[in-house]
Amino acid sequence: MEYNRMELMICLASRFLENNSTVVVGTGAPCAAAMLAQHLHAPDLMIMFEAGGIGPILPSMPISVGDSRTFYKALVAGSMPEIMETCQRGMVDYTFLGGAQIDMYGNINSTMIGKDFDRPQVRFPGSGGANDLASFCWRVMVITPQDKRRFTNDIDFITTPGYLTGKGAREAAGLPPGCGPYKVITDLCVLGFDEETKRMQVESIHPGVTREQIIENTGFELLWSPSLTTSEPPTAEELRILREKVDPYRYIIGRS
Amino acid sequence: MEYNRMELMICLASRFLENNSTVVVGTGAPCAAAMLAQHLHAPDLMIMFEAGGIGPILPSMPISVGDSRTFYKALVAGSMPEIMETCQRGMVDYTFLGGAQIDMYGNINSTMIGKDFDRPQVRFPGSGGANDLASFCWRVMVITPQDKRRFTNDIDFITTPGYLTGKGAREAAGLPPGCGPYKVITDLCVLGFDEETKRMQVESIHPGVTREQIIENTGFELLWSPSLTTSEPPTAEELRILREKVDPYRYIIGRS
Amino acid sequence: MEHPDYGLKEERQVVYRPVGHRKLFMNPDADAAREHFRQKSRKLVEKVTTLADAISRFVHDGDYIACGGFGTSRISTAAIHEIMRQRKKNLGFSAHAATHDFQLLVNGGCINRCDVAYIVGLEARGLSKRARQAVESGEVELTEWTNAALSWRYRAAAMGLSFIPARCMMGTDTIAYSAAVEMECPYTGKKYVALPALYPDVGIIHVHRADVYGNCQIDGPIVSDWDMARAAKRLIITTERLVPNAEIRREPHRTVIPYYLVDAVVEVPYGSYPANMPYEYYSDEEHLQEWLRAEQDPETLAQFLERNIYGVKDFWEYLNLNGGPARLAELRRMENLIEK
Amino acid sequence: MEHPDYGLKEERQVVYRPVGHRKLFMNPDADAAREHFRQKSRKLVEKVTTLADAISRFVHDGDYIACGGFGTSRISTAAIHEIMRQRKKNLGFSAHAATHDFQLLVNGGCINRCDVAYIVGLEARGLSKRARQAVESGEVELTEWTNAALSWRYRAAAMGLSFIPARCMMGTDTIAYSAAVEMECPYTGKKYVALPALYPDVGIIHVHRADVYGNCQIDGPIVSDWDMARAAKRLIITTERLVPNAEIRREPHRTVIPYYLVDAVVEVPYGSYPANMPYEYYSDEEHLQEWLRAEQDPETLAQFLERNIYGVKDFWEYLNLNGGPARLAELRRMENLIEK
Repeated sequence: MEYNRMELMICLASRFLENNSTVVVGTGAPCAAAMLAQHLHAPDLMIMFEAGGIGPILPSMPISVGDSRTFYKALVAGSMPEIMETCQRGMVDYTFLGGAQIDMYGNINSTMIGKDFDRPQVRFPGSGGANDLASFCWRVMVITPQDKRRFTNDIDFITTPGYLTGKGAREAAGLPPGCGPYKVITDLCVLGFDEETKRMQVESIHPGVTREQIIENTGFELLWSPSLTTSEPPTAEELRILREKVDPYRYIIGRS
Repeated sequence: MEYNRMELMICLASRFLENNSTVVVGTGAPCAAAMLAQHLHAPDLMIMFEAGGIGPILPSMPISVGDSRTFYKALVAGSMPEIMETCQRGMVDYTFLGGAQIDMYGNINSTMIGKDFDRPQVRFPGSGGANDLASFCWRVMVITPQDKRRFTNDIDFITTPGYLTGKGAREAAGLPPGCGPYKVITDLCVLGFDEETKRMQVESIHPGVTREQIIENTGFELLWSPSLTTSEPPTAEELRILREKVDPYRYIIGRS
Repeated sequence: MEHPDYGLKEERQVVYRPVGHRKLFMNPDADAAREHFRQKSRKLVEKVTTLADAISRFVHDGDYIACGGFGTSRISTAAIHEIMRQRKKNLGFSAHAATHDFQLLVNGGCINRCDVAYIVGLEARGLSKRARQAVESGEVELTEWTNAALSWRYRAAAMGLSFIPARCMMGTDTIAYSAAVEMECPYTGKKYVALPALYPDVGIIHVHRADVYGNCQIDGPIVSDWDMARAAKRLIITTERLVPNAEIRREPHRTVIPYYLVDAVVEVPYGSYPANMPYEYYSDEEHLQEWLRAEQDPETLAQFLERNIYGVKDFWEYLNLNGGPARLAELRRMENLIEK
Repeated sequence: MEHPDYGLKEERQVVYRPVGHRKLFMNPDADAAREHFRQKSRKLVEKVTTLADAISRFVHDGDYIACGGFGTSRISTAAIHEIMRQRKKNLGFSAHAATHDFQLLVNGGCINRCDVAYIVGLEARGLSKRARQAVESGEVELTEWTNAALSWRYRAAAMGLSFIPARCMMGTDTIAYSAAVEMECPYTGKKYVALPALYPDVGIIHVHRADVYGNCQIDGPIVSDWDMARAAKRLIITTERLVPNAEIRREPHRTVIPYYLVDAVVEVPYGSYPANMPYEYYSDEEHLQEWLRAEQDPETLAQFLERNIYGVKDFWEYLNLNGGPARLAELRRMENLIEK
């Protein structure tokens, strides 16, 4: 069955979300992945939005993390501190992040390109809640296209903590132990993090993609999982649900 | 007109409550004083209760600081932290306290009698919110009968801060500046606090009471205001409202 | 145009001073709490059970418990009776504006240590003789705090912290008999009390409405229950009534306690009696006076406890013993200010 | 039975380290705030006025302001337009999940410094070219924070503190470009960020219902407005509708903002347009795209601003220019998921 790279990333991401777990999502691909998971293997995945919505029955894709869709028939329409404190307390399993740059430890830049903070070449929105969520949620996931500019160790600004400088660095910096980047899902492969070095390692390569392509599109040296596999492509069922129920207007999957 | 000492204390206390100010009250005499003030000179006195009630239209005397009367047709039925934080933020003008012992700096004991904390002679309820309210509210008032046992510098336990050891002591201890004990209304006199020493000083003597009686019933040396007066007895109007509207069943004024 | 900068510019050496010398009963460490919360189920599953089951599964001897409500308002009397009936022992207790709940737990011989803001009194009603004895004899070990301090200790835990600053207690014996530390503000240099987070083992809260999963609504003052529900490692809900999940979803901004905080839901109409349940029933002042009177004499008290707590099968029986539906209807009228 | 003691037993020397090197724009001192709040009126008086009057009396050039809601949800667009129309200058701004509000204030040339969590973007809709320019050119001076950090800075102020601990930002450039201090927990010795309290000069919040005194109800997520309303020294309320005081008193547990926090109340139906007002109307995505498009060219932008903001008398005129009642009815249907 045909699928585009956005559809592939969303399907792969959704499979990592366990049933009966909690996830804070934003708009776009992460929300689509969570909704897809709910329709398939994780009907009781509890979706939370930063502005305060918890457990909505999502009637459609929200445009904003605060819009009315995010608490439609929800269990709670709470507050931003409530969500952030639930994360800080250790009650949130997953979150999704994106950014302009990511390094081999999963540190993310969503603040600026350039070396002078007062005169950046390009300014992005900044942390929003990303830094908070990455500091507190147990398993941080990233959905992003992969290229050399984006996957770089020459990161201009660490907005959001990955493993910082490697094993033990989060804890040394004062961040709560035991959490951090979990999976990075790109248009080329799925990456995890090596237990010893906390460096990014390729876990599965998408069908039709070569190792060389991945290396060419990465600005740092990658590790390769000893149990490297080929990514399981989206099933017909996944694609059907994604296209018919999750994103019928192709807001997200049409972007590919 | 005849009146008992409880009626006298309530009427005198109510006169100190300015209109358009905020007051946290408990049950009993303080609540009666606040209600009386509302009926007379301070219709927009904003009454708050520690459990979360703000601005109720009190249908009768509450029995508990948390009972339904405390938020009957109220503006807010909030939370205890909300009230305490409103106080800590400096938005509450008055509060009323009581206790088993009070010293010349207005420090109050409502915890225990005895010298051994683990085996007190008598245990009282403890601070409740008294310590908090006395730490944060701008003007702290006390309504209490006066006797040598109760008005003593040999205080067994400072539950609640008055001026601690004198001028500047609250600030040195870290308490917010500018607040502290304001008036102590007893069955013998009204006491304030000398600006220089922060010691208790008699400001007005109740009709029919002598200086000697006051001295005999006080365990420490009192100061006497240079502008010492006689307390203005309850007016007929005050007594009528107190008896007919505020406490028709004589729950409080019947205790005298 | 230049604007002032209020930031700290240089490193500063400061001292943390333990000014409170009593025992800190509970571990304030946020990471230990995170490990617990990591394991806690987020499963949207029916949690409705009986009080007997809820108390036996979630309250263990030696646990530290916290009760919701305020004094004689919206406390979970039914759950506390069951704790007494199951003869739970060596419990720790957070006595945040405690009155009848503390009185009950002491009468049951259930607690041996207590963080205190308010104990032994029943507000304007008088003092509990038995509760007073227990404290005066050293039967219950105390550490002093204040109502605000205990509220904020819950708040710190609800936020996932190990401490929170406050400005109360300073300069008094209350702080000397607490377990608090004095510190200063990094920005202003002013003195603060650092309050340790309080993560109770078990929280017990009586609510107006809950669904079978544990999503709860409360009417009237929330007191400190928003924070306490989040601070507690396990949470038992008793509710006036179970409602369909759709009722929760109809007004999601009314949800005070989300289901994932909750371990057990028990429907106990009148579960706060003889306390006051806002909008439902007023406190039974006569019965509360009976309690105070019974405590005057040990033998009377033993009989009273046997009759009201130990000798009854469940809370319905207790309600029936004390006037049953007729009395409850009366208390409902009193609550709603309707003359008999 | 002996219980562990988790308290601090000995004095400990620690270091407060200023790890954030940017400017702390606002004074976090709680005593200065208390002095202000001491003076603030508690009078239960009618505060209903016009937007023109509210903004001119309570927002002064150089003030630091905070806006309620989240991104394009429940922001007070009407109040921000009026700030632009009155050509307010040199404002500071707390950009807590800011989107269209930040875009507007930059387009108005109103702000010159900003505490940042989220700026220049309109979430999934794209980026504001003008907002980006303003930041890239240094026109607006920035100090970095996060959404949670700004929420908690309001919380600290709402609690009457000068700081509050948190566990975010650590180890990143976000903290390096903040004005935060690193400290440690007095009980556990673990590292914490001390966040400085944020007491904005002016808060502006759009609500569903308010009475003439300023008692307010909000439906849907409160975002950070509970705390921000309490943190702000002055507070301007715009409301979808004014309701009788009796409606507030009927459900006092619904009051999110009590009157004594409020300085002005302005009834502005659709006051959040083109943002989303929960249960009332959905965001006008087409008009928001118009904004983004207009910013592509300076001349177009000038005309667009003249047409929509500077050239109109009031917010009604703006609404009429952009579809008026028909469009608003459409947005209401969209909000309620009713197909046209």
